[in-house]
Amino acid sequence: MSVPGSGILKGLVETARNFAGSYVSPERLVTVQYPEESLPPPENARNFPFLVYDEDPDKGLRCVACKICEKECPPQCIYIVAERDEKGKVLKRPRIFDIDISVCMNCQICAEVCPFDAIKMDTEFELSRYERFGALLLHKQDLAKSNEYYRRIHPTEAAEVDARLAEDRARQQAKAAAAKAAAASPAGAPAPAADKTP
Amino acid sequence: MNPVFFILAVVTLAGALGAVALRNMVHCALCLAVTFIGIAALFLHQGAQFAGLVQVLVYVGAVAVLIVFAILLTRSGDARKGVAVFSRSWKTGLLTAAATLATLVAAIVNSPGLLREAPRAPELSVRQIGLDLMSQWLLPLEILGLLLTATMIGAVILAMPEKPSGEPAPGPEKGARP
Amino acid sequence: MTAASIDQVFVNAKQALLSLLPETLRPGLSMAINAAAILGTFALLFAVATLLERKGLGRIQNRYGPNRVGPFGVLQPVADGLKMLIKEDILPRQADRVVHFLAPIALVLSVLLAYAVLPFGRNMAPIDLDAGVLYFFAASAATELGVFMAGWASRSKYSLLGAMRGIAQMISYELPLVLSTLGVIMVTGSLSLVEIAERQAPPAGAILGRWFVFTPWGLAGFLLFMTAAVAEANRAPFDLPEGESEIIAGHMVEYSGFKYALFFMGEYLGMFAASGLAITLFLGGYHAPFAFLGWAPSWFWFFAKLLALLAVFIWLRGTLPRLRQDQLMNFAWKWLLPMSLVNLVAAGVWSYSAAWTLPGAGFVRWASCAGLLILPALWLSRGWRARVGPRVYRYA
Amino acid sequence: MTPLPYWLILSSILFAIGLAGCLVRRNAIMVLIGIELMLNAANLNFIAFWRYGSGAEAAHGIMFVLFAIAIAAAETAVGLALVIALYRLRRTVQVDEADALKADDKPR
Repeated sequence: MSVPGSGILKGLVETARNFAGSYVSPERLVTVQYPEESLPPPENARNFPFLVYDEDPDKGLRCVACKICEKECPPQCIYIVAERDEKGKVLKRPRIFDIDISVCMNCQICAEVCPFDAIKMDTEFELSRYERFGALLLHKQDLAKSNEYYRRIHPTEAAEVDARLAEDRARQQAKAAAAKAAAASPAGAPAPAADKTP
Repeated sequence: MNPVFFILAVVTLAGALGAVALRNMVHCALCLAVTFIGIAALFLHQGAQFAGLVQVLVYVGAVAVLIVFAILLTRSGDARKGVAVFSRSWKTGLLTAAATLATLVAAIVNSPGLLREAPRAPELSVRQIGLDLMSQWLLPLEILGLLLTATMIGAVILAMPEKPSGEPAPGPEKGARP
Repeated sequence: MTAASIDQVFVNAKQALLSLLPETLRPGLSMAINAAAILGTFALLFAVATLLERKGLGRIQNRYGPNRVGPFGVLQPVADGLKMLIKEDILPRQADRVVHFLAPIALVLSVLLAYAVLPFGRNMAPIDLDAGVLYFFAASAATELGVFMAGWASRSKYSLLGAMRGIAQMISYELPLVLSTLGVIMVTGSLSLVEIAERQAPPAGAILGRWFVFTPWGLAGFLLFMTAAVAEANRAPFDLPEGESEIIAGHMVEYSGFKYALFFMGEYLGMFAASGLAITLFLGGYHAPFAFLGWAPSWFWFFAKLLALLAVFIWLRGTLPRLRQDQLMNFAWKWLLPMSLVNLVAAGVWSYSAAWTLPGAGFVRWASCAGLLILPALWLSRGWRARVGPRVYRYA
Repeated sequence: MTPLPYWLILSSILFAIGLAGCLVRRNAIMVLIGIELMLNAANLNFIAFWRYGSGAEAAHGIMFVLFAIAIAAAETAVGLALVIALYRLRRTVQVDEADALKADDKPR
């Protein structure tokens, strides 16, 4: 039979140890002094979408202005206008790409439906603004972030995307090469079959 | 007339009037607490320190809270419009009270023997009260203890929900009427 | 400056101040000075206590606690106070305006009144009342009404439930609170707090003070008193009336701004008052623990003990989980109340056995008193675990 | 010092207010409140006569008040228990509605 009240004493000793220990060994302290230091967000953290580009922030955007994300976005916070040339022909890149992240609900659907891996989720969270309207309406140039940045914040996911893109590119090159070869020799060549499984 | 006495008397009487006349019964109970505090202050003013403190402890600390509990338990706290607060024969009641008051005041005013000076302020220590309680007043004290015990048991039994054996009568929670 | 003059520095300062004034004004002004001193000291202590509590709780939970406002966060109470003052004072539309306004005032006033009899140092009791202990309990009796007024006038079911819980708890724990002090009153034969404190002075030539907590019944009484005082002050682990996770803040739900701050202050002031009474009754009042430490002023010892008890309050809050309502009531009526009655008997045995002169009588006295307390405690605790039961967690 | 008749008149008024409350109000709890007021008026008289009487050294007046307070507390406890029992039985605490000599089956 345990002495009545021993559990209370045990608890008191435990908290006293915590109290004294937090002064002796600072590594016990679990809090981070936030504005001065901050913990890196976990790899799977996500909040608002951004646009990925390769090499050039404007020309290198992967977005082709297909507007799938605009249609899928549940709170309809994405606005896209495709670029047109002088003759009015639609080009495969956006002229306007706006996301109002004060409306965005961080659902990641845009990133999931994008067939071109052009829109991905960011981990930036220090987004406080002083203005009430407009300051959180991000434009194309605010949203464009490099593939290196993407690799840095989501390494595993970015590696997968890169591999997939490289595979696609290789397949296209092979197809183009095959087409060229077919054009050169009408008999055709079975050579591309080896390239299908890199 | 002493101004302290006057102020305390006014507070006490105002509290008493509020306690019997207000519509909302919780207000009545709070006014009653004011009256109790006023009477305790009058006791202190008279030099009856112990009685005044006991008055606050028992009446404000226990009786007022008990009344408040009873008001809430019987749902009398929310004064609904249209429900009469005063009984049909309120005129008779008021008349009786006024007659009583008139009789008492007439008796007091017509007693010149009451107009005497107070003797010197009594030096009554708590120790003496305790010694008196334990010697001269021991039997009443014991009887009082017995009475309080009986009261406690009786009150608990009275207020306990009855569980009728036999047919399932409507319990207090189910309610006899909607 | 001698030790004695430092000890009496506040008393002398007050006398000097009074001597400047005409004779007729002196009694009233003396009281006004006392009241102002109590208000100032304990309002300051309240501010310090909120900071210490947050820091202490933080350290217990391996956090820093507030450390932003000022060096080491010492200005945090100022910031909190300013925030409270400039907040909007919200009054629910259905609320009873007058009662809603009066509730915090009634609460704080009744708590403050209790301070009038506490001896803060040698010759430093504001009033040396013949019935000091009785006055203390009478003055703090109105806190229950304050809690009820707050809960009822808000017209919110949470605040009413919280208030009813709070009153039930305060009434239940007032009995053991009063009964546990009776041992001291019985042994000293006085209700005056000054005299009780004087009785615990270290006797001439002795090293250790004659604190009542050094006797078996005194120790038990102190523990019972502190348990009941924690419940009376609505502090964790007995903070059901304001259990944040169930009824938000109990009777204070509908309060904001300055009125909320008053409730908050009332809670802390109640805690200080109860601690002050515990110090005076059991911990030797303003006397130093050892005779050779007597050079330090008496008020220093009182406030040092007060801060130590405050630390205990914070420590308990950081350690113990909140009780359930039925556990709370069972504990008050089935454990604390019988134990405080038993403690009264033990104090009686102790006081009558003081005349024993046989060799070894001191040991027999100790053992009989301790046995008288420990055996009922064990008997009352039997099956307690089975009754309270291991917690059964039901998930929704 | 206030003369004795003032105290007695004060307590008479208090007694009359209590009596009026007792007779006029319908709610049983209000009747109890009236009784409390009358008891307090009596206590006030005890203290006044003790203070102005000749035997102020003896604590007789105080003793009367202490016993009266204790008995009044007991009376309140039982009275309120009765009120709560009445409410449970009849769903009303209005004294003029509780006029049956026997608890009838049909709820009112």
